Amino acid sequence: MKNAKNARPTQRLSPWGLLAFAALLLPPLVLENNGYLLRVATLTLMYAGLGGAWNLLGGFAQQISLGHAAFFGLGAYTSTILLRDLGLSPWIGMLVAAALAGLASLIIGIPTFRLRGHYYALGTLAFAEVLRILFLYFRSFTGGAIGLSVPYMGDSFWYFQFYGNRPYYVVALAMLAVTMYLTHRVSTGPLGYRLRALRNSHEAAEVVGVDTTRAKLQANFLSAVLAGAYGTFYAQYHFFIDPDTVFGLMTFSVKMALITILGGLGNVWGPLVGAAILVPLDEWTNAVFTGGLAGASRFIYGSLLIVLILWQPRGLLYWANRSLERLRERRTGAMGEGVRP
Amino acid sequence: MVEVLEAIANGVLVGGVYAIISVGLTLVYGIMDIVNFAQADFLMLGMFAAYLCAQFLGLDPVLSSILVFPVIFLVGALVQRGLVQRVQKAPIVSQIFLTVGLSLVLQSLMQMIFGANFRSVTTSYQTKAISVGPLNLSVPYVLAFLASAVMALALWLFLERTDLGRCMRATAQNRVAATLVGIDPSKMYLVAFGIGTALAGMAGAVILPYAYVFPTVGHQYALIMFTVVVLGGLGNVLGSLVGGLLVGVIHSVSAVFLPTQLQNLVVFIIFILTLTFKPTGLVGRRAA
Amino acid sequence: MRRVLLFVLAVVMALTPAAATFAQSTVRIGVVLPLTGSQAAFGQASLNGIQLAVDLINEAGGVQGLGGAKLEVVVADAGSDPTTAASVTQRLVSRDRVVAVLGAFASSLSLAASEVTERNRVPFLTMSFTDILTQRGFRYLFQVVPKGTVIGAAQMRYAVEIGKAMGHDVRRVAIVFEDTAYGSSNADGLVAEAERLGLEVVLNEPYPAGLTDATPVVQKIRNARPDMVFPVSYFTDAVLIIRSMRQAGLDIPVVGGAAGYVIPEFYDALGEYAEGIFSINTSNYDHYGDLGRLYRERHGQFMTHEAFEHAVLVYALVEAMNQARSADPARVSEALRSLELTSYPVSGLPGGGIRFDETGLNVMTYPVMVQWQNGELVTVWPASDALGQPVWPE
Amino acid sequence: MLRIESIEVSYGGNRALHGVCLSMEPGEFVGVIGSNRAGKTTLLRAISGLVPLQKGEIYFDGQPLSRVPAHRIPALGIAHVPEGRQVFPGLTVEENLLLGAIVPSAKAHRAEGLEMVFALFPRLKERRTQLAGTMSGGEQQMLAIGRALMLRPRLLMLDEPSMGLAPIVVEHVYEKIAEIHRLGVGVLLIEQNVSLALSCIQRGYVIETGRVVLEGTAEELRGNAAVKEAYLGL
Repeated sequence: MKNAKNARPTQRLSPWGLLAFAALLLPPLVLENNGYLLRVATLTLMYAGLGGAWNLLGGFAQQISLGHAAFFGLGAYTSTILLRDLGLSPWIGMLVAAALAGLASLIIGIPTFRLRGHYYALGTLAFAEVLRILFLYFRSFTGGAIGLSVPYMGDSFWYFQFYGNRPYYVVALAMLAVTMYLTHRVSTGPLGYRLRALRNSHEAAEVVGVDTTRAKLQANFLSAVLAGAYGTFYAQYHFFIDPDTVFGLMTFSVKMALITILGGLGNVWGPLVGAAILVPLDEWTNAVFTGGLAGASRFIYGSLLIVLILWQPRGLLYWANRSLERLRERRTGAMGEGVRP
Repeated sequence: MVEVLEAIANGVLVGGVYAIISVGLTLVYGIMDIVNFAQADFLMLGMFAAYLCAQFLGLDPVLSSILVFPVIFLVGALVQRGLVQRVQKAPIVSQIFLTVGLSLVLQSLMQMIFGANFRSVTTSYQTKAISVGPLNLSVPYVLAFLASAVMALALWLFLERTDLGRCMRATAQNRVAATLVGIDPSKMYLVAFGIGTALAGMAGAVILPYAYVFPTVGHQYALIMFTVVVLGGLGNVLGSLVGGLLVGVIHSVSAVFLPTQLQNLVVFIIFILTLTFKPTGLVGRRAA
Repeated sequence: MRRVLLFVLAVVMALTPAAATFAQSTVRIGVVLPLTGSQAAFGQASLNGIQLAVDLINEAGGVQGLGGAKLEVVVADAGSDPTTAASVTQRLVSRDRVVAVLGAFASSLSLAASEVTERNRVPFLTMSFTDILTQRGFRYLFQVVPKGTVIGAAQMRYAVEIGKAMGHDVRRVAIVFEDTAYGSSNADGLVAEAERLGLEVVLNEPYPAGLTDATPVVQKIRNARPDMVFPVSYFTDAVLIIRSMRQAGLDIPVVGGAAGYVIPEFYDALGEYAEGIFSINTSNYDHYGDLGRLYRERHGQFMTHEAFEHAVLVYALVEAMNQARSADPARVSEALRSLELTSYPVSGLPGGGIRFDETGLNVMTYPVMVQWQNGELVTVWPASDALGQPVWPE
Repeated sequence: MLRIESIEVSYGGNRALHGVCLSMEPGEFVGVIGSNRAGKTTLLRAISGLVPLQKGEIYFDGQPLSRVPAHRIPALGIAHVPEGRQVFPGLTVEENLLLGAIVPSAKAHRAEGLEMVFALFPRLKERRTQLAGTMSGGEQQMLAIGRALMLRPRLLMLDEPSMGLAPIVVEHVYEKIAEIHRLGVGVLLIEQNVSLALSCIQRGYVIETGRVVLEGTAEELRGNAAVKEAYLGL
């Protein structure tokens, strides 16, 4: 285990981390309420949280799920249908959504927990597709391909609807805080230990007494609960959902994973770093390169993705940690020489 | 009854093509342990190449597939050397996202060059069918199936009867032992990726008479590829040929009894069941 | 340190189009379209239409009501993701300060984009037509074409009327449609109208968009033995379905649902096999006059309905600005609500113009039936708009 | 022919070999003995280029090997029969053998090589169309050795050829190894079963925790008290 930072994280919350997180309270104070930048910032927080949810299983245990949109979509539809049919507040809907997504994770876990590596990735991918097809098919209940529109009732906290971006930003930030705290707890707790143990070898983990199935189910449950809650957030923020989007492979499943990998797998801060780079990058390439040749923005985005992954296959935070360590080593090394007789 | 028979016959024809589309993916996985998420985009490149052959050389796409093979092989080999090789030993996640990024780049590159328009070729036989007993078979499908069968045979002969083919199988089965007899694994990776992508490209050419091409056409085939490969067992060449036929027939026959909208549902459920109960695929041992 | 910051700031500003100085004499129009992904071809055609209209207006002296201000198009790519559509729309609205947003071709993208424009009180002009667009009680949404169900209903009714006029009784109808927002709302209209007319719907089959093999769908059509088939699909599936039908020896009349059936590529792909195929359409190029001619000169293809209708959006917006004498989104919306526009080229729309009702729907227009005849699309129904006689496919 | 000069090799941070030296003349039969995990397998892997050298150098016919990539080593005439046999399970016996002579120099003499191997192991001839993975352990061991011989090597390296085989099969395998040596092939044998090894080698090295602790002729080693106590159980 070369990456000591990942292997033995400190138990308590780092004050620097808390400070950095507190800085995230600034944007809504300085940015325009109905502005583009605040929207991008809100989306960044949402994707960071989704990445964080994905990180619980995908990062710590490196069980690569390409079907997390299943939980996300389930969450989005649950609260929206409850609101549509029962007039239930999406806040309560969010709890139901999270619970349902968690339940779904257990059901999905049964056939997939035995799978490793690429097989797990493909199995989860198929599951999201199954849900997408079912939600398209049962039109009378889900609205089918036409999708569902959340009725706009004006600013209402109870109905989780706001005119501007600021309240959404605050909600997204709070959700991110919960996600990151949970990730931190898992990371430093026994579950994190078990997940890291099975990351390298399921067999070895079982030899030392880790119930790998249980650990994976637990992690996936937490992960799904969070993803489901984010589904509700998305529906309330966007006011419109359809199966192709919320159960989509490229729209959510891959993006969650990508963000986490870019930032650093199994690192509490990884998803935030990844989202803070990827989401604005996406917007920036779109804004700058769309006017000219169609396709240019996707081309640049894809190329940058390849370059980043080739440059730092273990994520940017891993690289940053390594660089910091090396810097520190050089410093202490130089001092040490001076002291030595 | 005739309905079902016809559905089966049609499923076999289409399935033969699915098999060839997917076999490259399994070949690459078998030898390199990499799932190429951009594989479907090489199919798209092959379709574009065949389209250009038809436009400028007046070649029938089924014939031009012979020209398409070396072209896509070269592209694939360049991609392997330039990009894929660098993540050969990296964790799975890096491999997945390198190929996802590659997919984006290939699609947008083709859009920048050719635009987003739908392109297809017009052939004299595009709406012809032949009757076999009570069955009515589409000529483009039959041609594509025959071409696929020839490709499958050629691939089989290559893998079974040539030294290079044996070296590739040996590398797939035991990389260390292969090195110890003097096989250069990195050369095998190059050849495998080249052939794997070129096969997809070639398949793209043979389906052009009934399909159409545009930069993101790969999406429509990507999930089929994964399903075929999983049903056959990742890395199992023979398996993916069987898997292709299976998916074709399931697609076709399930549509007789169920709403068409659910044809993929059936496939995915079988996909998940296979993964759960027989992750090595429905076709026995790994024979790559 | 400060110099570095200033330098970075300068670079960022230079790279962002929004930072370009806002000249008094230009008016920005936001355009959100799918320029990448599977619908990029339609997005590009729509953009071509907008660009043509903008160029013509600018050449003719700009927006009269604003002292000849020139139009400037700010384009954003929505890909095929509604999330992207919403955030790029926000960018156009709040950073580029556009007077209105035009787009976004695909219904799901328009739904997402209009949520943003509505909350920012910026007009959103569209030619998407899924029914819920105008059912949300939005005040800043303006749709120049009829609703999806109305289009579907017309597709059915016109077909039966044409049959009657030519001495063919249509009793059994088959409906197949892709399971997208567009396909579903069209199909809803088709089914409702068939029931109203007392026809027997022998097949009502959604299929997953992006087929790799249309034979199963075509087998279902054949087994249902309909008198007429109504496929609603984008280009790729349209071509597969027609080819498979011809291979299966099915020569019953086909009445397509716009989109894939009314673009030049359809004829390019099918050639003579496209002959005689009907399609419903929201407008057709044989009514476009000079604008259609200029478009063909510029792009080498006929002006598709989405290209024309997006051009119409520009003309409607400009007229609203003329009347409002303002480029303020609120005032322009006000003008749009009371707009009545029947001048050329908006008169190229069936019904000859635009007038929006309180839901933002253009109540003057209606769909037309077109048919492929000798490689061209000819408007054949209703009689008031027809420029050619329908031909019953034998 | 083979000269190993104080090589050091590490495995994932742990040093497996500490300054090992060894040399071998053409046609010699040399054994490396020692207990499990003493570093014997690592030594062979280092010669074959499968693990990089931290320090020291390996010379074959005076040519340094540290810069030669692993897949080019066989072409020099070094054949390596790895631990656990490692045949290609999905290939037939004959295909396995043909792959043994994949390097150009050996390819030219494939037919003769096949004849020689079949003469040595008639069993393989009977089973030439059988899939290697379906054969018994002893047969697979013979196949692995046969595959190595297809190279017409000057140095044959064998890693624990007795492992997991029944005593009677072990005896048979060792007879064949002796026969190969009599054909003039230099043999470098690694064996945990020390008495077995000492019965056939000419010279030997004893390795403990990555260091050569003893070297000598088979005679000398058999007489050594420490060897007797530690490995022969006397």
